[in-house]
Amino acid sequence: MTKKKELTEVFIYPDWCKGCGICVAFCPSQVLELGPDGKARVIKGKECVNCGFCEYHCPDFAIVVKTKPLLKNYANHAQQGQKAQPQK
Amino acid sequence: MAEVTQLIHHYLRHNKKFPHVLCPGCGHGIVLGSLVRSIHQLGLTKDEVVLVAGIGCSGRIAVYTDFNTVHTTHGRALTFATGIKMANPGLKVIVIMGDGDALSIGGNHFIHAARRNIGVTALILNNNIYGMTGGQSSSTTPQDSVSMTTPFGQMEKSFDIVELAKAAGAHYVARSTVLHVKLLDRIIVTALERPGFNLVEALTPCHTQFGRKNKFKTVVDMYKWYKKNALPLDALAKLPEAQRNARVPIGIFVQEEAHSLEDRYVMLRSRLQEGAS
Amino acid sequence: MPSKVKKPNRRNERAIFALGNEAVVEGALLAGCSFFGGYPITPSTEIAEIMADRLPRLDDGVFIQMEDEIASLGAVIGASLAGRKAMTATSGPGFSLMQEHIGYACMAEVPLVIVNVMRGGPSTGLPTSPAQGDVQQARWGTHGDHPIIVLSASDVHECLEMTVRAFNLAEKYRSPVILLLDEITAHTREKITLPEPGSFEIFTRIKPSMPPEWFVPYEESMRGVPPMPPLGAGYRFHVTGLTHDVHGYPTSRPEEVQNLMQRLFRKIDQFFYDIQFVEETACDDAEILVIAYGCVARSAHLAVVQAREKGLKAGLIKLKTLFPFPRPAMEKLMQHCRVLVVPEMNMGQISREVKRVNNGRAQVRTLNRVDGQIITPGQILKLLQKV
Amino acid sequence: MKASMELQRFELRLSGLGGQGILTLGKVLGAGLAIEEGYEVSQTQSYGPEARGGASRSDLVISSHSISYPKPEQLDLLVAMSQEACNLYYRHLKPGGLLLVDDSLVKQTPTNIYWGLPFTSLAVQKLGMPQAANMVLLGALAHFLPFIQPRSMKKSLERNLSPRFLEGNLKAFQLGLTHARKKYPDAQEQWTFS
Repeated sequence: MTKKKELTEVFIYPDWCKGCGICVAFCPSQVLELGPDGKARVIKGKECVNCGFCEYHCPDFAIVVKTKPLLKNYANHAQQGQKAQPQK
Repeated sequence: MAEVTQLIHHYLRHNKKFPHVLCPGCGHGIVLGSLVRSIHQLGLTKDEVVLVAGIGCSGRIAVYTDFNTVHTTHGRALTFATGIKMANPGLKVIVIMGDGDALSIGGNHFIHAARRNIGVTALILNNNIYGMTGGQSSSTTPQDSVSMTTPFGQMEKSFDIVELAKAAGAHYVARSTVLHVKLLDRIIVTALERPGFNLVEALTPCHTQFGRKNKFKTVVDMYKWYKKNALPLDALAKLPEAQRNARVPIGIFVQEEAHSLEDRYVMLRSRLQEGAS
Repeated sequence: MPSKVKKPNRRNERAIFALGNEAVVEGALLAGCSFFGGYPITPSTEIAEIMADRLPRLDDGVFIQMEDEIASLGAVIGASLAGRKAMTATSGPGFSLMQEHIGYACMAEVPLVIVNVMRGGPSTGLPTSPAQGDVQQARWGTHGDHPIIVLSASDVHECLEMTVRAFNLAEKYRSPVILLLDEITAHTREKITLPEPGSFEIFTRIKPSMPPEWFVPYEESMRGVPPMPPLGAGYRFHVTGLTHDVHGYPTSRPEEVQNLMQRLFRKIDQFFYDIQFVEETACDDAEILVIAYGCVARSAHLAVVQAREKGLKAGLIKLKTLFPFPRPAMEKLMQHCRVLVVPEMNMGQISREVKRVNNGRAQVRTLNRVDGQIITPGQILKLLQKV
Repeated sequence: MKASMELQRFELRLSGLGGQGILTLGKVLGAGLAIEEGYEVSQTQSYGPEARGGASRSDLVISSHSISYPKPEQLDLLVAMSQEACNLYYRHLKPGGLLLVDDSLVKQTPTNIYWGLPFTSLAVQKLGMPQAANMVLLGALAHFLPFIQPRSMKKSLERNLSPRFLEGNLKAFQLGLTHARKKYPDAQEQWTFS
């Protein structure tokens, strides 16, 4: 598993997120936070070390950590995710 | 990572509404993810997997997965699974139960399934409480902790599922928490690979019904508690003995080989047919 | 010296001298039963014992002794879901324990056969004495509204015959079928002739005949009985005891719940004429009709024969189907009679149904005995003479 | 050789103590009559605690026609292998019904009209097997009952009992048959069939 930054991007399906905060609390790089709508959102995407903790531990299958080569396949999802969850 | 969640999505029922019914932070979803990853890792087809669930929060899990799923009566999931496995040993039968389900109302079936070594993998999601009915004490509610039916603290001792399974003769007994998800994946994979009765206990937090009443401010605090207190067996062995009691050992406790009941049955059948011819 | 006549019949290779319980096993095996899950309890135990010896000798037969009756029926449901014709056998207290799973089998439409050899009750009661106290329990024992098929047998041959029928009905209607025996019927040894395989109907559940993607597990249909695939055959669906929609997923939407419940009833009610088995003796001109089932029907038969000898216009209706109560058949036979006599070894369980169907037309006399002894022909005859 | 005869409803009770093999006897006798001789037979027995010590009994209703009521109402023949059973069931005999006792065990009969043979002591003295008393009795019954052919009963023994004990059982059977023939040569003349 790579630990290099900037090779991954974290996506969240807000519809499925229940805002439990596990991902926020345990992310080693503080990539995520709970937004004003109570759902997780990405704040420091570039800090992601691709440890996968958030994805494995999301009880609602709402987080996807995508490595760059795969990103193209997820363009649509990414757009949707950004619409609902604008990054700052 | 993305391929992981993508594959989980592949195993979910696309015509079911998500998110699932479980509370925010409930560890049951993590176990479900772990189970799906394990099934995928072993290359099992959706058709050969039968997921049998009991009643309670854990019982609601099966319906979301695109396997053969059977949602049974309270506490009796193992009996259904026994019938299914004996009727068709080619199926991979996995039983998901809660702690109240498996050990209180279903305690009898649990010890006998372990004793007869029927080829099913029993996954007990232990959240120390009856979640679905609103937080009453179960047989694994720790002594002195508060629940709706033990407002002054639980007076009874609680079951240690691992010890119980060992005593009942289970040949594979393992425990993890939902925080230690890599370990959970590993022990579920091993359990699914093995013949006979395999027990996996997954400690999963229930903040809504248990944590709130027992000094956990948020569900995250419960995960932090696991992080602090759940220790792999080898790490636990290094601790001074005085400190061990407060910790929860995780890992593989028993791993032995033995013929499963359905295998023995096949042997009996061929013996009888040889005798007849 | 006695008169010398020819032998009644020649030795038949397919004739056996069997207990009622043995005949149940023979019937089940003839019907294609290949799974038995049970727990020993007097007076049904011989069924489990004989199954334990016979099933492992078959290519696919499975016998398993479970830890209690709840587990037994659970395993039977599991086996049936996996595609087997499956059964269990029990008596009073065990039957009580099975009630929850009977409801499950009704709701999830799982075909299976439960043989209940009735003994004296309530509670531990009279383990080795006959009674007929579980009739209404068989009908209404599990909670909630539900349809169910309850059969009964009165002699050893009928034990075989009705077990085959029980399997056929279970498979045809995707329903649990309960066969009520009593201690006397189960523990009487008589000669029966095993029918040649192929000489009688064996029905096996219908499987889906479309590709899996198009399969709707609980689809509405004219027949009301959806096809049933075994687990693992490619038709993945959800089985649950919750009220469910046509796809098998839990639902509490009123119209879906109503549809499900109505279909469950309809699938059995609309095939009434396929399910009701009654046997009539001397009913044509009868003014007094005895309505009996189980071992009591045999006493009643002798009583009716004796009553006829004394010039009484008596007849007998033997019920082999108890539920759905064979109303159409009964109404036809009861048209011209003056008195209905219902002897039973309980405080009046089938007589309720008789009174309901009779609807005040004829006088209904009950004869109840709950002391663990069979109602004798003499008792019935006395009552027949009185009315 | 006796020929098969028409029977209306012949009621027979075998009674004694648990452990005497009464139930096995009932099964072998019933199977012989039903399968080998072709009669209709309804055999019922007392179960439960009674089957494990204490009183034990096996009832047979035998007929050429189908049997409605499976239990005996008035006995044609009572076989008593214990004093207790003899006392208890004698009143169930119909008028003119006959009594057969093991007179090594039943010391007091309620009537002077009875057949008595020492089945148990015969089994002990001649065979050294007290548990074979029931087969000695079966041999005797093959003589007393005019509708039983010894050959059918032997066949029934072969079919229904373990081959390990067959030789001993056949010996016991023959013993009973011989003794019954010797002591009551005209027993069959005493029957009146209704």
